[in-house]
Amino acid sequence: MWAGFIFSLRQELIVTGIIFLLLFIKVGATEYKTAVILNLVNGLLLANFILGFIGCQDSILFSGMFHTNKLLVLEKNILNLGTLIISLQAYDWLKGHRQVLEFYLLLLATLVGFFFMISAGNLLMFYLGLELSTIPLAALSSFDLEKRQSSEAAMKFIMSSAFSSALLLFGISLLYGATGTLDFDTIGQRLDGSAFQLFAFILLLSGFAFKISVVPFHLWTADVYEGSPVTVSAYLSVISKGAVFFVFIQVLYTVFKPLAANWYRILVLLSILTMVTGNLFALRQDKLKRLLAFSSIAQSGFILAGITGSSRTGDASVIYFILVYIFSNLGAFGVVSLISAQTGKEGIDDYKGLYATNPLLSWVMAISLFSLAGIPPTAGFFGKFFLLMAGVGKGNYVFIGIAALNMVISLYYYLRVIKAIFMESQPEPIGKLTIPFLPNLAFLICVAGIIMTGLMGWVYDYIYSLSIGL
Amino acid sequence: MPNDAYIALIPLLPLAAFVVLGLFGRKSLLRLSGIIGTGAVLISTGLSLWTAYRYFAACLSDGACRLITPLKVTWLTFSPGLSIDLSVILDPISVMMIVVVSFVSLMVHVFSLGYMKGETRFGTYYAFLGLFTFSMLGLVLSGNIFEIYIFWELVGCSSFLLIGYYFDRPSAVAAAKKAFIVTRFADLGFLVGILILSFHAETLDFHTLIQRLTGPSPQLASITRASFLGISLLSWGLVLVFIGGAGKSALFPLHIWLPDAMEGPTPVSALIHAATMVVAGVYLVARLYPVYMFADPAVLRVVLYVGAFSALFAAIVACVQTDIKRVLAYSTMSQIGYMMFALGTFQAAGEENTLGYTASMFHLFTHAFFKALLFLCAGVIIHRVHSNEMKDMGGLRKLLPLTHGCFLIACLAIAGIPPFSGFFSKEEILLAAFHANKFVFAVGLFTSGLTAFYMFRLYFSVFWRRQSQDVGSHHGEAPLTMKIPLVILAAGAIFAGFVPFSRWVTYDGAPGKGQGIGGFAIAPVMLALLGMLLAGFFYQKESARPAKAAAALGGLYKFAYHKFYIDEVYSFITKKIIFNFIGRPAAWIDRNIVDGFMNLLAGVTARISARIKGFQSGRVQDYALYFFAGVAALAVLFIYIYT
Amino acid sequence: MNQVPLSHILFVSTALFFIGMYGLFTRRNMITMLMSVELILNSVNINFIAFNKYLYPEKLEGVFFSLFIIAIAAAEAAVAIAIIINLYRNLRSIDVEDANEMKF
Amino acid sequence: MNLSLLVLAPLITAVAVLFCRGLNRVRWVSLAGASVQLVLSFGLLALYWKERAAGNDAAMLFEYRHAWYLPLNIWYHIGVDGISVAMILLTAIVMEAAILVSWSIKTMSKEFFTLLLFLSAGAYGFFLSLDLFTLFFFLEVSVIPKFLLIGVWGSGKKEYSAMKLALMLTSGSALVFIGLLGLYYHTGGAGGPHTFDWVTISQMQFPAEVQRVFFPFLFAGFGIFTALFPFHTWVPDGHSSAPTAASMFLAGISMKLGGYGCLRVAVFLMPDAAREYSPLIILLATIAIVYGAFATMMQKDLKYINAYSSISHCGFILLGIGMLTRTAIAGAVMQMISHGLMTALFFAAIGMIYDRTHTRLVGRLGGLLKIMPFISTIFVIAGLCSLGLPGLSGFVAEITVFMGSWQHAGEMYRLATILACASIVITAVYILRATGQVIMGPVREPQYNGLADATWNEKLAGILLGAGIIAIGVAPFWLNDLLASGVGSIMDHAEKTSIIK
Repeated sequence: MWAGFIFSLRQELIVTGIIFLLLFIKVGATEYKTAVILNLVNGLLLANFILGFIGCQDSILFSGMFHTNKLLVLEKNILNLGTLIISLQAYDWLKGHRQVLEFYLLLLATLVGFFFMISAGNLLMFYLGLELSTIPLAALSSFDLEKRQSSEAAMKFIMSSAFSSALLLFGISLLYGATGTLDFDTIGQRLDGSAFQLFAFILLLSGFAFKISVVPFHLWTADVYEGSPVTVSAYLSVISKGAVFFVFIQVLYTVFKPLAANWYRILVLLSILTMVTGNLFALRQDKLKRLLAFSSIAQSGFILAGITGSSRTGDASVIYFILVYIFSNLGAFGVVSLISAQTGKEGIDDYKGLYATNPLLSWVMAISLFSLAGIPPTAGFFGKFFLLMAGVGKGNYVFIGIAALNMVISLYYYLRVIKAIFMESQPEPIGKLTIPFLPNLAFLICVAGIIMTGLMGWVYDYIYSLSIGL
Repeated sequence: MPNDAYIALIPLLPLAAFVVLGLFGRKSLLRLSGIIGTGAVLISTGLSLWTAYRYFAACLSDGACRLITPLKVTWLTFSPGLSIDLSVILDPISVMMIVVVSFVSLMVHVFSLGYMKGETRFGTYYAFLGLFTFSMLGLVLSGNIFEIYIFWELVGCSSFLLIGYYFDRPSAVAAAKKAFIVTRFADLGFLVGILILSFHAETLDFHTLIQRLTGPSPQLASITRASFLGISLLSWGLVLVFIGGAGKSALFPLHIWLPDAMEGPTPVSALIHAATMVVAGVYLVARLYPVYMFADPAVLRVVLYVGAFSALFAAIVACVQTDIKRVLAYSTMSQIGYMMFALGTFQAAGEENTLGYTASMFHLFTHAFFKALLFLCAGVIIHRVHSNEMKDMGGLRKLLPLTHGCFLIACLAIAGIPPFSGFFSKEEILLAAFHANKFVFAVGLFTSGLTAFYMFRLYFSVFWRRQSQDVGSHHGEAPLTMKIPLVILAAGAIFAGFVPFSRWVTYDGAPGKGQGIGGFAIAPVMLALLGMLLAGFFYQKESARPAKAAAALGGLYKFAYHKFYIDEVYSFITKKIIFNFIGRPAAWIDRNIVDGFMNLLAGVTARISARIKGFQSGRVQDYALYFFAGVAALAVLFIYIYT
Repeated sequence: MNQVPLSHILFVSTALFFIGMYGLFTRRNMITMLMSVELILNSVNINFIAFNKYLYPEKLEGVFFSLFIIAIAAAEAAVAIAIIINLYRNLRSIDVEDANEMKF
Repeated sequence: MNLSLLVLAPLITAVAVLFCRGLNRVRWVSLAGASVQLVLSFGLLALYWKERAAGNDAAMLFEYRHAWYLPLNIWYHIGVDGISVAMILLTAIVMEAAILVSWSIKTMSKEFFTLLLFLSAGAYGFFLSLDLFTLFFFLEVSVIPKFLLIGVWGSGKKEYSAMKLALMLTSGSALVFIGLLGLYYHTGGAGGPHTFDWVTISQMQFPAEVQRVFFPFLFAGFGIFTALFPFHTWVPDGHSSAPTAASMFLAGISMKLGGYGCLRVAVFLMPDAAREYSPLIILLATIAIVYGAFATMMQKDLKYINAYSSISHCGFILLGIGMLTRTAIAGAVMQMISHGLMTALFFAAIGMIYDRTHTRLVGRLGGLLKIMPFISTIFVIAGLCSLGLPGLSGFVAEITVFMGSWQHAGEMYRLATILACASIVITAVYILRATGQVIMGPVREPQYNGLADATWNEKLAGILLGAGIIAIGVAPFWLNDLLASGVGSIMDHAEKTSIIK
């Protein structure tokens, strides 16, 4: 029994184990070398990622509180991969930082939170996972303690998320009142689409929407991304968002299946709003992080479009896209992170003439941005194509037309960055930067992922074989 | 006649010369290029004469000339039945034409050996001449209406290249462009005409086309049934084809390019713009003559009047020009007008009158000799005087005795003085016109007198007028290569009239009756003599008479001198109207409206983006408020409105 | 003893919810805003307990949920206050209006 | 023959170029790669003929299928018919010439050649694709290289042009995308799997209302690529700002992607809608032809002249397609090939002139024939081809379009044909104006006198393209035969599935 228990919980346990290991080091060792710790942690994360591939059985623990199956394991592994890449990229930044251990403690705590959230079979478990990830994230946002922007970002984040989780909780409480249960399976059976339930659902939805930055619940996003350390922004944009999307689609497709007609309409509206607003704001940003923030909002809109497909294709496409999105967005954030750590420059104008001095970084950036824009042969193209293809499954061509139009708008601001890098020049361009081994490895993973994921169909096939339809 | 495939060599040899000289004529073969080009054309001429001999001998033995298609290669198939075949056909007019074209071309090739000697682009010159000769021979041998169009365009192109031979002279460039564009405009008519005829006849082959459109056939029914603006499509097609011909043959009002085309080297003018290319329009109408005959008579009436007017118009203008080549150019235009209206004289008071066809072809034949001769003489003169202006000449008869003689022969021929060749052909034309339309006959007669006048005006101005001078006799009249063609052509100009033309060249291939001219000739010859005398009166000696006469004519003289301002009208239409009212607005609209709209879309997007930035105010309380507003809005929308 | 009807309790919790919200939107002091959030959370707690007690008394899910909420609210408040203190170090103010450097 | 080689050859070369050191090696490796492409495509032509001669009359030859995204029924499916073979041949020739004229690129040459080769891989893939997803993939692949080539190595307002081109072409792709999805979801009928497979779809028959909705998306989307009025405005800016090789590729190949797509996807798969929209297509095409020609007349920059004339010439492609007669469609395809070669030659000549004189303004050039006879000659050949001189490919293509268009007997169609014919006169006007000013006339500026004529590589490029133009112009029958089966199957299909007549 214990073996099965440990086995089912192994991903959570490994990460928790790493947390405790780091905690012991923190408490036990009076002096340690930052570089050693970084290498150690990255090694552990790599091990964690690899161990995640061990096959598993579907199982349910804690009387329905905790579910696990192949799809969930895969999702967690995707998150593991993302965390690993982020950690590799953070090398340059953390090398000079005094609280490396604390950073990882908080970071991994959020990861565990996401794991539990993904595996949750009960609203209570879900809530606990959510908060376990949110609260440390707020602390992480303010990790550049002496920077005013970082503190401001953290304040905005914690205030907004407290408010959002309060609304979420209010929704949960109403849902509890309406159905008398917190168990996902039972809730599904007791939904009848009454106004009361719908109201509860909308409150619940707003909680999700907040985490995945859906308009009009997105306003914190840009400020927090801008103020937080780049690594944290990257983490927020891919891991946090990805994890919530995993849960969101799971919840919609299983728990709220009876309300499908309702949430379909809501999601279409929100998707359009999100794409349009995200793109329109991104158009005129001058700071790269902020631009990426709005771009990530727009991307959320596209993912929502995929979710509206309400089919197995939709589920598979969303998961696939998030995988691709991790590679692409982390490629871009990685470059920003490296340059920011070494020169402190984060504006688009600062990137002018980057290609002359740092061709490698420029190409990584370019490929990542093209992938974000959805241009082949990058994986982003496949991701977007499948999302919209799933979205059109319901026959709503107008909606997909708007989405396609938004792809064109989004291309503009990605190309603006590329234009600055490749075509423009400035008197004092960013000098030649040295790229340490670990970030280099991260870039390699990202670029390889961007190029290979799309061309190799089996990735999608595998996800599809696990995914669920409505 | 079996084994006729060799006929393909007639056009292909000059083509080979073009290719060889075009590739290597600039450097390695520069010196040899004249020999190569001339040699190729010499063989072609030999083959043409041989072909003509065999063909007409066969005619005599068969009693009638038949149409022979020795060669046919499918070039491009559009749809079943509708294909461009590169074919060679032999019938009286095509055989006659290959002789004329290759012969005149040979003369010009030989003449140019001396005339163009020392040019840096000597090889290129011969290459272009080869290209032209190829195209022109191909044109006359074409058995497919699209094939003729192909060569039609190619002669236009070689004409462009040769007019623009002195490419560093802006005037030559302008003339070349003008020639190409004006004929191109006319070709548009030809092309649409082809489309119409071929669509309904369902063939592009001349022979089949003529058969289908002249006899009872479903194709004929379809083309006469369909009509546009009340005129049958057949008529439209034929008129459009005629427009094509009129452009190439420089008929009014598409003649404006021809005088300017004199910017090219003089031998080129002799070949292209006098003897061969410009008569292609006449040849084209002649080629389709059975269809023209069969169609609405109004079509041939158009041909008749356009031809007659052009003849008269050009003759009047020629009387007052001062540039020797321009006079000749207008005279060419006038003579082509003659040929054309001869073709138009078909309907003669109810009965068929096919005399005009033969006469037209006959005049084409004789004209080639004397007009080429005139131009080559002019070439010698210009070579010597280094000017085109008549005022720089005068009294050259001693200096250029041979040229003088030849020029005189040619002038007599064109004026229609017996027994020179022009006399015979012109009388036939006038005779045909007399039978057909008295008014046109009168015009023709008057023009014939004018012709004599302006030709002798030219003759006297150049060779007499002043004291015979003997300037710079250190070199002779001209090199032998220039003299020989003159003599040969002069012989042609004298004797070509005695060819029993009407026996062979008739529209249906059967030998013609060969009407006697007899007493009918008196009036035209008298008029011609009158014209000559008048010219002698004015120009034989230096005097104030021409100026007085000009003053007496006043406005008319000025009008004619400015070519009736046709050029100005055209330039007004193109520069002022097309450029300013179509081209410029089109370009402007494209940049400002169409593209402006695209930019506007982008601008609007950017504007909206700027407008909504206040949404992201940076105050966390606002964010929470929007958050809540979002929830409320969703709740209202989806709970109370949509359910 | 007459039981208080559920609707009354729900009225109280809803009122609390909106009072909290009002506070969050209008108060400029960050600590006060945090307190307002706590009010909302408390309204949620009341909801849970009331629903549990009145509608589904056979299980204690609602009660337990509210226990977790209280615990997490405490954690959240701790982190939030830490962040606010840090912000105060940088900004010398805990007025929320002063923390709007990043916008548009 | 393994068709994927055509896509792989440029890709491998592109990667190899990245690892080259030194300008010379970069050039030679690129040239070698392009030559391999050329050899491959001629080999393909030979094999194709051999198969056809052997009596293989399948619609598509050398088909290859490989499951790509099985759950979505997306396959990597390639194959060729005569039309694709011709287009591939065109691409190979233009690429070879483009590499040759780029010899003088010195800044970032490695990247330049890599991108150029990458671009060609996309074009090959597009022409080979028999799966609509694959086709769309290759259509979009070219956006990155185009943007970078124009933006980095271009001239003038290059950033603006690059951006405009990228955005407008992507808008086109977006429309195509919607159309493709529409098709996809209407395949499968009764519960069967949806498919992107061109061959399978071509055996289906879409209801008229489906065609009516999705045809415009596909046609306009592809139309943007081929300068459909009024979405042509990227053409002048894009072409004029691009470096020579990119201009050659853009006008020569890229614009043909659109025409090919219109034909292969829009018209072939939705013939009823094509018939229904034919008047509109013809209206737009005629406007493009005439208006493009008039607008060209007023241009002062050589590249703008060629760009606007491309709009006009590509109008013929759309006109031919819109007429929906066998001959007209054959003419449209011929025009694609002819225009591809001709415009590439034109841009090559303009590029060479610009490299030497540093100006492209007609008014500041003159008398080049005396100074650089070779360049002038190819300029003139391209010009004459453009105005439709017989013996050069332009003539063949144009008359085929005219003949085919005339077969459409409606009065308005006739009018459109006549207007299109009339444009050849306008073409003559602007070509001769440019030629007269630039090539002929007195030498304009004294400093031009010492300029050198074409170098060996430029000569080779010119000869290659010129040979193509002449080969088609003198002997069009081989091209006609090559295209006949492809065009035939399109028309058979159009006639067979036609519901609305």
